[in-house]
Amino acid sequence: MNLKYYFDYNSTTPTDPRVVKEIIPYFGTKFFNPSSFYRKAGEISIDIENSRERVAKLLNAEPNEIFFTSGGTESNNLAIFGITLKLKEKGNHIITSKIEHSAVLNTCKYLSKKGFEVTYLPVDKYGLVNPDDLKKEIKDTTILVTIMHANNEIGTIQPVKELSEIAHKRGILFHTDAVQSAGKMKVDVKELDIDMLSISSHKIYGPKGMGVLFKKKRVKINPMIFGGAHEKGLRAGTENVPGIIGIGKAAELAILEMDENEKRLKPIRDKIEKGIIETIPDVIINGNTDKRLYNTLNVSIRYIEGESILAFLDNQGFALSSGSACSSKSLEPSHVLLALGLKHEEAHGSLRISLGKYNKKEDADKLLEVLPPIVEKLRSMSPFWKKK
Amino acid sequence: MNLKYYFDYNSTTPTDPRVVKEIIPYFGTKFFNPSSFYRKAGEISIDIENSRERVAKLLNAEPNEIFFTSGGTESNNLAIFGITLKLKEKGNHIITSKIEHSAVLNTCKYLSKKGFEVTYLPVDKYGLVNPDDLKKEIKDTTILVTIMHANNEIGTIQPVKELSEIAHKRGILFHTDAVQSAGKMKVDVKELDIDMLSISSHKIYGPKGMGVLFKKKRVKINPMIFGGAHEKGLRAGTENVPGIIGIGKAAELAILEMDENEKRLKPIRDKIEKGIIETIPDVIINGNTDKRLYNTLNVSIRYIEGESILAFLDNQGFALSSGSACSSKSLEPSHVLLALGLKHEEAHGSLRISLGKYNKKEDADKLLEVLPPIVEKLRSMSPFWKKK
Amino acid sequence: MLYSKKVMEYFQNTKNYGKLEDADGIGKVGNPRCGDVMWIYIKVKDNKIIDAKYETFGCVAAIATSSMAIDMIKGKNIDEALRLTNKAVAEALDGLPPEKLHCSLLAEKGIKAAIEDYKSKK
Amino acid sequence: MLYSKKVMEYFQNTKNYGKLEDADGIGKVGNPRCGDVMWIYIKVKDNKIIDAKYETFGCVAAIATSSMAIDMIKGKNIDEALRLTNKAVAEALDGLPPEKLHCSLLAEKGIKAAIEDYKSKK
Ligand SMILES: Cc1ncc(COP(=O)(O)O)c(C=O)c1O
Ligand SMILES: Cc1ncc(COP(=O)(O)O)c(C=O)c1O
Repeated sequence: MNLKYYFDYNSTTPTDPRVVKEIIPYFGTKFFNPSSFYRKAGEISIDIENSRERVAKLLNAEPNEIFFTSGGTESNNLAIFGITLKLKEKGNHIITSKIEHSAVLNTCKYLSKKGFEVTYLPVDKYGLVNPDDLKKEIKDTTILVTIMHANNEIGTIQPVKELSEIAHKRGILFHTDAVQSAGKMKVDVKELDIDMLSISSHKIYGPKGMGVLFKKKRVKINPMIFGGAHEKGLRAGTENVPGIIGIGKAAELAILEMDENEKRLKPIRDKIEKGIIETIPDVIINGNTDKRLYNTLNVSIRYIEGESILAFLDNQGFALSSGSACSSKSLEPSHVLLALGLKHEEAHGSLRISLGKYNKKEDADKLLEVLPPIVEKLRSMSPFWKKK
Repeated sequence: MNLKYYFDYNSTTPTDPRVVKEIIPYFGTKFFNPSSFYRKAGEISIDIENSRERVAKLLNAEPNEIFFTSGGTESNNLAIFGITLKLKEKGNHIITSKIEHSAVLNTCKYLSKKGFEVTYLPVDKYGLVNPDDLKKEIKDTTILVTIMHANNEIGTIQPVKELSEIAHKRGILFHTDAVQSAGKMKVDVKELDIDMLSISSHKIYGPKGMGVLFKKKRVKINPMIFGGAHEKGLRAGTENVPGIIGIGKAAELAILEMDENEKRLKPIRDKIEKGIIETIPDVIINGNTDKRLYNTLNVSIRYIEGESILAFLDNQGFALSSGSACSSKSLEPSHVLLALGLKHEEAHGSLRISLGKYNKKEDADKLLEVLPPIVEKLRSMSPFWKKK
Repeated sequence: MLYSKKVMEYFQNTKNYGKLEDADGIGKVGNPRCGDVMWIYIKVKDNKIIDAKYETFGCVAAIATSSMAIDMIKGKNIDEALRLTNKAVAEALDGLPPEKLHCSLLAEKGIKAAIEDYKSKK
Repeated sequence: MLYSKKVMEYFQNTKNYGKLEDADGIGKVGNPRCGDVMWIYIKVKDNKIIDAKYETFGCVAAIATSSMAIDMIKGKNIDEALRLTNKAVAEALDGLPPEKLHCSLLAEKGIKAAIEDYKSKK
């Protein structure tokens, strides 16, 4: 798979070969439409239910609370539109945070153009939402609080249990985008007392184009895509059977390997962090180093710009990402880093290193070998570096 | 693949092994997120554009008019919601037909609860929409006409070129659900002068969970799923790369094999039709035998019920479908057959035989051998048969 | 659609069907619009159902429940037969899919109707 | 992001960078907020740019266009250098992705600013 220098697991993961193996038959001998009458089709719907059970286990949910979608983005959209359309007679106020993924932010932005009022909670300089802020912002018209579990860029983990408790005390539903946490760490919807939760297959070594919305049984929401009565009427469309089988297997593997991954990857991440701090002056570690995904490291390398760093790294075979505007297609740097209070130029100079189960200690050593001279070269070109 | 007695290609198709072969690397060595900065990710976006081109070729469209979705259902929803949300200041009237797929019908039904007015055009007893009816129903508030190209149950092919011309003369946009026609017959968006058109991958030997919306460049619609700037901002969500590659390859194969499939399958279908008429008394051929998909045959076998026939057939290894209520999860039989004017009991007794590229003449012969005794047995149980 | 083995067995190997020419009571229930019509024929002697048959237009569940219900009333006396519930029929078939439970109800009704018909003719 | 081979070449093997200690004109353009800052240094003799260098904070395109622009003005006289357009710089790099065209504009502006600075000091 040539993953030696891949450090971008928060962006996407390869599909685990054991998942691929389990998917393949559903293109061929098991290609039937699960809605069809004949027995072979009925067997496919049993396989789907088994997959639902596997995903439910990952979240400590009930199988009938698991709904398959086309990805994390759709799950977030379905949760937010589903509730707001359902409850719009009750109120028009949504609370979220400033550091959500665009799948939540842009959905909220759209709704705010359609007569909804959206409050974007700030975060502290480590990326944490303050529960007191949530308490203050809730009003009688609030119908939904949606705050992500772990942030994709900085890895900061929100106190969702506490946040959802605050929402529930006021009788308000709580959704969390767990696309980055699920599969990496324990996500227990009962313990966290979550009403709705989104996950994405391609972040947990499952196939792309598949996601899940967990929704408590008593929570009623509107569908977003209409047609056949698939997914108990919540999501129409002939089932993406290979995708469903894939996320199920991926969930099963995640349950088995989660602890081991944490045990192995956290020291590697910490080593990279320490190595960067020791060998490169003037860096800022972004995120909350206590409450942080064990695989994620976000660092701003001052006086230089992220895309240039990525390009030099790419030339040596390293795949990473940056919060710089230049590495995306927008003009603004990462809204997450700006929300932490970073200056624009510091956000432009950020690198995200996100590890996954195929990373080895030696690859990290190699990264630490390669990065400092790149930084040095780029700084020697920068008008800011020497001006210090 | 054990497709010997599979006669349900309009429901779903196996993924062509050549498509599967082309997909596999995108789970492994080519798993990268096409939005990422590094070169290997950039290569994936090139592959996506190549796939877009292949699909464009199938429809004689431009690549920048092709948008990837999660399936035919989502494409239909996106077309209809996309236009109605965009143009709702201009008007609130939609025209469709009574025999659309539920992905169109239920979307329209939802809109009619939200203040839109929907006209469902009737069809004649062969399933054809009368263009004059369309002319009559258009009014100043009409913003969209959506009429399917070929019907999934009876195969009847609508005069979409004529229908879209009527709409265009009044300055109204025309969408067609071409999920059943694309890949089977020539679908030329320029010649037919279509503004938007939906297709589905799993109906053309591509993977499930993938669809396409063709949309003319000058036609502006609202997105339905919000998030990242994927698909030029029309459809957010990390791309389902294997799905996209798969539908591209499937489109390429369809272009190559379409004529050959027609040449081979039409005589087989005709033979089955003739055989049934000759060996089973009291049957009704549903649909328009002139303007009909070459792979589709729908027949009502009077005095007995479809699910029972399917069950006996299933025992002998045959996979077909029926318009009976019993074989689906609803209580009503096929709305398509009822729209033709069939009595409920005739609709309950319908069988759909839909052929595909792995069907052989011998399999059809076998079906003709097996079906009459089944019908005889069920009729011998039926209170209606002997009462004639 | 997933039926129990027992349902499929009763559906495939159904024997109790056909017209009972000299029936003492006939129960006609169901509606072709809904896809299920059941005619139950009974022959009664000394208050006992000595023979019974069915004719059914309907799905797998309708046919299987017809056949099972006939099995369950044959040889019973009328009062026993009247106590046959749809639940008992469904259970005897190792259950039915939820959306098919109405078929077993039809069988219960059909038997009741046939007995009523017999009684009314007496 | 897909850059041309030429862009990547100029980016990787960039040579014209660094401070020109005894520069006759310095052009400082761009804004760190936007992720691109370019400082162009020129040394002028007899109306001719005899040496030039850049310091750039920015992306691949910003660095490559800086370097290319320096190549394109070195040895030219001032009037020629003033006529250098962003289009010419982009073309010399075999094109830039559309969202990166502003970088070549920055190079053009930087050179103009440096020449202006030189003129104002004269
Ligand atoms: C936190 C978070 N939410 C949502 C998404 C969107 O999920 P998907 O890529 O499956 O659409 C992502 C990843 O892109 C993410 O990191
Ligand atoms: C005519 C027609 N339209 C739409 C669809 C829905 O497409 P998909 O199954 O990809 O959601 C189907 C098939 O189910 C169809 O036959």
